Amino acid sequence: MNDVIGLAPWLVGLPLIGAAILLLGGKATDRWGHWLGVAASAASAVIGFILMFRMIGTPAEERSIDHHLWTWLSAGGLDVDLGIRLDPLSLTFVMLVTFVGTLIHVYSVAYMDHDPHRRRFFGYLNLFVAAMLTLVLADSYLLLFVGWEGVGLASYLLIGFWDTGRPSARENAVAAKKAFVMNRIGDMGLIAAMALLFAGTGALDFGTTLSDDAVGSLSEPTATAIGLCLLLAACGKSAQFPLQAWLGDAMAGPTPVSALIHAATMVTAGVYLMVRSGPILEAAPTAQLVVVIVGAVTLLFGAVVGTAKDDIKKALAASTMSQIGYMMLAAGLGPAGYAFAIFHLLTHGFFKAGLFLGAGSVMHAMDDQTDMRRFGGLSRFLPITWITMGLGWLAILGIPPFSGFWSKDGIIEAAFMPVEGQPWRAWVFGTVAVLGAAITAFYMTRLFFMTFGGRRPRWAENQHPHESSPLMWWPLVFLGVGSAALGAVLGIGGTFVTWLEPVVGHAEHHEPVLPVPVIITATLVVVVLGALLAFRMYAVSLVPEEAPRGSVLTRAARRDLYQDAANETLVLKPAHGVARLVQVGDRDVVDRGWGALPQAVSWFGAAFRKAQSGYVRSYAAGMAGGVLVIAVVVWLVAGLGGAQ
Amino acid sequence: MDITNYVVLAAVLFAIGATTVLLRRNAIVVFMGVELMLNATNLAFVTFARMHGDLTGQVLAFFVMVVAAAEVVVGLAIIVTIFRTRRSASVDDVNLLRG
Amino acid sequence: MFPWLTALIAWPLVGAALVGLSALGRSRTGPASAGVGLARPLALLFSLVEVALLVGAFAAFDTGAAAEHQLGATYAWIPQIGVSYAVAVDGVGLLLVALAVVLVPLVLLAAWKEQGRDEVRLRRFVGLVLLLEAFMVAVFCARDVFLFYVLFEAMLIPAYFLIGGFGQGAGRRKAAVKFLMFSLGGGLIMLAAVIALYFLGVSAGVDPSRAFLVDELVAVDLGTTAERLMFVGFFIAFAIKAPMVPVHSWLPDVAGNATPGTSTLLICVLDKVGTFGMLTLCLPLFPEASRWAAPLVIALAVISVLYGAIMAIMQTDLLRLVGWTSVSHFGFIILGIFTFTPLGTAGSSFMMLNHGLATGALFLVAGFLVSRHPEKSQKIADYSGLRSVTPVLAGTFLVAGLATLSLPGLATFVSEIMVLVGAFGGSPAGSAGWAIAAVPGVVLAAVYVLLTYQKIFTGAPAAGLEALPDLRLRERVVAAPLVVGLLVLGLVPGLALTYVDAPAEQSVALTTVDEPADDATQMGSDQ
Amino acid sequence: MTPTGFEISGGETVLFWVIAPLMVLAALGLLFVKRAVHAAMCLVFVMVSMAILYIAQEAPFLGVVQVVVYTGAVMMLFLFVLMLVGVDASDSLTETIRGQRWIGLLIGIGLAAILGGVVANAAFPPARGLEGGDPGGVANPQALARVLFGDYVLAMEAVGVLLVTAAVGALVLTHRRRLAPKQTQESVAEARIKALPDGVILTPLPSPGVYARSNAMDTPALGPDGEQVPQSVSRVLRIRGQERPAPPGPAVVSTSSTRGTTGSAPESEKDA
Repeated sequence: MNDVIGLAPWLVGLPLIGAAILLLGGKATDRWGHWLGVAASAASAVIGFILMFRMIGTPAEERSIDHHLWTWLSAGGLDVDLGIRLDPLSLTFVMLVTFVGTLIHVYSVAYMDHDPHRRRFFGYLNLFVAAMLTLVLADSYLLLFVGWEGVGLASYLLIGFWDTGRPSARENAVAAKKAFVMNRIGDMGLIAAMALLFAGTGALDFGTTLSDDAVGSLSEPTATAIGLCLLLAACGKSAQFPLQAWLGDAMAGPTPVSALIHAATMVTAGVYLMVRSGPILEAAPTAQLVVVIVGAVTLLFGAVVGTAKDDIKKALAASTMSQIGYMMLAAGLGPAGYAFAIFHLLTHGFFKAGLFLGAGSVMHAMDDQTDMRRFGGLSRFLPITWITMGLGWLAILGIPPFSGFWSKDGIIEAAFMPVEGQPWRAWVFGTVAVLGAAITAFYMTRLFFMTFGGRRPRWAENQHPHESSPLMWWPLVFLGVGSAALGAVLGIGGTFVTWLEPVVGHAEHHEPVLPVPVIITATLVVVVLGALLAFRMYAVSLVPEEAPRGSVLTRAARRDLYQDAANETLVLKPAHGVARLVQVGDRDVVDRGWGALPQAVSWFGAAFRKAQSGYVRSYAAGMAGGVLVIAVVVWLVAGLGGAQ
Repeated sequence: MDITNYVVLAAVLFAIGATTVLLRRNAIVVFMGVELMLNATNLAFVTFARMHGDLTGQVLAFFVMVVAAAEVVVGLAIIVTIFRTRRSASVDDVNLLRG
Repeated sequence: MFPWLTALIAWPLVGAALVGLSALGRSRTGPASAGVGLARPLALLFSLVEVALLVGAFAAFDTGAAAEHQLGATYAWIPQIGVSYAVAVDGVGLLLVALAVVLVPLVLLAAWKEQGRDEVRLRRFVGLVLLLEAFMVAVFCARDVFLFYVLFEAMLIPAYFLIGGFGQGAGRRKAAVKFLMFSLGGGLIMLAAVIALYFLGVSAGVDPSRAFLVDELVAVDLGTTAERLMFVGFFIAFAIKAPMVPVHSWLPDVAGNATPGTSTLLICVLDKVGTFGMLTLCLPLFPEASRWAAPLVIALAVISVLYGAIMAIMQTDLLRLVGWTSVSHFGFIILGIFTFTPLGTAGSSFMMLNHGLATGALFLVAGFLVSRHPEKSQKIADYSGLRSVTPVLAGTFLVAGLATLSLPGLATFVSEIMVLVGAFGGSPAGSAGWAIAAVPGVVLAAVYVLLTYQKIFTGAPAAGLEALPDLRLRERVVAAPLVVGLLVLGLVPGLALTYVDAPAEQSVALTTVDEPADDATQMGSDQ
Repeated sequence: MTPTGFEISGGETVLFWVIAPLMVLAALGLLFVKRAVHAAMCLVFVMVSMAILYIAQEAPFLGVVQVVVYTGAVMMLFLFVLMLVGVDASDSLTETIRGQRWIGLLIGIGLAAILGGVVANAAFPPARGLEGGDPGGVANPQALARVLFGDYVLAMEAVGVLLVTAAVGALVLTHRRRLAPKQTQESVAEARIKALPDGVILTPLPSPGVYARSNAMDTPALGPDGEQVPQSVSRVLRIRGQERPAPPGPAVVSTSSTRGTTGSAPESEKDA
């Protein structure tokens, strides 16, 4: 293993160099720039494969390697090295990021073919890959934060990629800013967590802070505070309640971006953070409970929103939010859930990326139309897209043997695990997880059949849908295969769980409150029911081209359960009021207060100016009077002095 | 008689001279007030010389006279010059110092 | 040994004199007068040779003993009252000298075309800039309180003329007077403290012929009340310069009215005298009083952080906005200094450098932007959609802006996180709470930077701005060193931290002498 | 006066008490007389009296110098300047600056009081007299000369320089640069003829009283047209308001011709 560890820095380095060349190179790189981007990403993927195969070849207890690069900062008692931590968890992410990332790079070559700024797009994509790999490979919270904000930056740049020269340019820019700022709110949590960690353990690297000694030295309130701060960070990055509002708007970016960043990789970084920080969370049961609650709430929130969205990308975004809710829920369940959280993250990365790219392919075919009410009957025209998206659909529904089944089922089982002293938890969260699966089945089926099903197309005028170029559908095929088979490959026999054990620890086996077969069966039943309901509503009956008014719940879901209105009322308006207050205060109190000083001086000056009559005799009188006063004073003082 | 009477006389004359400076408007009379003050000082010097038996007082008085003479020369020249340009010898007419 | 510091101080003075003298007897008018071509290259040459001198000074500096004041020279100046010409730098001082020396050629280059063909103004401008450089370098080197005070006030002269004489805004004269009044007011209070320091020092047994030397005065026990009073005297002067809420009012006006180059020198370098003074004079001379005042200072610093950021968000004028961001950042610097942790203090020292680079870049790039506008408008609302018109300018602006919001990977992040983490473990009462209260500053920073970027660079290009030229080579040369510096220091902050770490440890050690042991346990680093 | 004991003789006492009140009175005249010339005369009186007091106080040299320098030179200079400047409204005793009179008086009285008080309360050493302090017993002028040209020779020289400088300074100050070409008889005549249309009289102004019936300086001349020519009366008289209108008719002329000057003076003073 040690002979190839030197390659690890190049995982990050190659995409970074690619990004630098593409962004600084200017128009000279326009012609071949996109291929450079693909090559950089692919090279990273190759390195990732090499590392992973070597890792598999090493004994389980040697699978965590910290590779020191250079001392990053060392001052005032804080010593942080710039280093890489290679272990099964980070390598899993490396594989996901580089492999899916490369596929999406390839896809983008065709998807962005007509965009004059394709080179810049690939520069940003490479930047994202580099930042994401920094995030997952970091061996300290501080370096993780670099990647954390780096992906935020890349996300900002890519959401706002079309921020000029289009009618929607300003909205795209606003969406990008919204994403970054909401992420920053989460980042506050990470900064605070680092401050707490440093105060508590005196270090920020994983090796020290996550060791048993360090975690053991933290008091429970401290650990809870750290856990909650980390959760805040994860909420921001992973669009979890209450920081979920940016994800829907983030769909303003090009579709490959949505697939890579806002579905497969970046948004799952929060889950990674939770799993990585497992030891701390385990020391803070309250924080864990909050994590689970946040996951459960978001799970339902996203699912409900997903049922009402007509925009195909926004529906998928809501689905992403909901699926990450599952992962979050699992991450809050302790070692029993970590492996399934990551497993679901992995399979979700494949099938959701496939679904998004499929959506991109559909949009490509339909002149960038995203309204599903204007689709319908596309299966004949886009057969490859139809099949690959169908695989993704089955996977997300959790139909065995597709990959979603293996991971999601694990999470649902884990949710039903009893917790000592809190018997209600297993029932509540287990039920929520099953309910979520049912709603997921409903909205995904709705999405699938509104797009591909139905006999009567509801297209706009002059639409001639056609299958995309091979550059676009080959990635779809790869992802479709992944969606279908990955779960089974890794899930049967617990291969993946064992693989992750060196990192997340071995979970003691408990029995769920219900027998496992019962859970599986119940889940499948509600999923099929949900899917059938959607099939009846959107495939059998006709879909209206204009959205019906719908019930109160539908209208609320369409407006993201009023998340923006809530933010506006609860945060933005008060904040703006405070800002106005500060502004007025600065002008009228502080500035004017200081201004009063010279005003007073000039007022005195004006008063004294009157004495300057210009009449010599007045001045002489002044002098003589002064002499007189001095004489009197001297006399008095001398008299007093004489008296003593 | 006490020799200090001379000093008191000097003080009174000095005060009258000062008052003249303050009250009269004619520059020449103002100047005379200054001269009166100088003379009063001289009287005090001479008296003190006698009182202490030291001639330095008289020497000082002598110097005061000389300086006063020089001052008168220049001062009167200034008055004449001002009169030439402004046709007035009133000190109140020269109020260029007004702030 | 070669007197590096004296050379660094004297060389720009020579340059200023030469440029100033050669201005004599030249005609003001005349088309394409030959003189325009001479003053700028001459000044640039001087500032570049100064950079070379700086390299020499760095080579002569022993980083292993960065806490010591090195490269020193001490000569009696006014022996009757014990005033000396004493110069020496520790690591922090050296970095700030470097900041001043590096920014000057960039500012000269950025202002290359600013004065048009008006030869007299041009000469005056470059002469004043060089003069200011000499004073700035000197003030960071001064090790004599009196000398420090003299330079502290002398800097106002070129600064005043630079603000009042060359700004773009209509209110520049008023801003210059405001700046001068605030600074003089603070200086006056400081003067009283300086004089008191002399008398108390002498009566406490300091050699009267060396009575103003910081090194002599450090050991003096001044008595609690006197120490606190003098601390307040010094601190107010430094807080005005820094600028800290509520004595910040002069800064936005100056930033909005001065030329970007002036603002860069003024806010990015000259104002550092405030925080530098707090670190190298207030803390060592008045350790007990510093501890006494720390809770209030920290509170004000955190208020500055949030206040400056909120005001920045509300601004409509681009350059004023940049000015307000500095209020926010100076709040962080002061916060770090007064938490008395090695980490926070080192972070603050590092941040002084980084803020200079980041805000300097932002000021200069904003200046490039404004200079392109047909009416030289500074109103943010007058711009729109420029990313498609001037992509390189937009990119540079974004990088500078990201540095201002402390994006990880850039140097500003390292220092900000050091300050925050250090402040969290700080020893003054309540500093952990204040540190947490300062954290929302990072969100507000994101809002003001990205909101500005969004308004200026995205959407459809505004009418009349569709054909603006992109960054020229000269402007790229100005921006590149700053951006590269921020990146390199972000990835290898050790380059700078070696200079600030030991002084920070020493400074904290000095302030903890009085009350041993008990606060050490609060510091995370000791566990 | 004996060298050992010092006592003011009775004669000196009498002299002092006669002269001192007169001096104060004369000094007050400086304050209260209207005309500058009168004030100058008052001052001359004060100075001469002071010379007498100097001589009485064993300073014969200074007494002489006082008479020569002050009364002889300085006051003459004052009178010359008064002559040059003439009289104008500044002689008036009405106060133009509000409050100045009371402030001035207050300050004057205050000064007198405080100086007097200081003198009265001061503890002087017993007076010694000059003979007692000069062991050589040299008479005053010689002893003074010895001090002046001995200890104070440098100051003496400096004062000499000062005097010369003052004299030169006065010359420079009063010197007037010629701004226009020098006026000759010819140019004056030409200018007058040129100004004839503006009503300027071609001939030299008539002397006062020339064509008048009463031959007096204060009566304006009558022009050939029988109108009065006010310019013919001296400016000083005009400012003081002492001119007298020419009598209207021939009948009056014969009666007032001889007593004109003496009779008019008190009248005009009443006017002012």
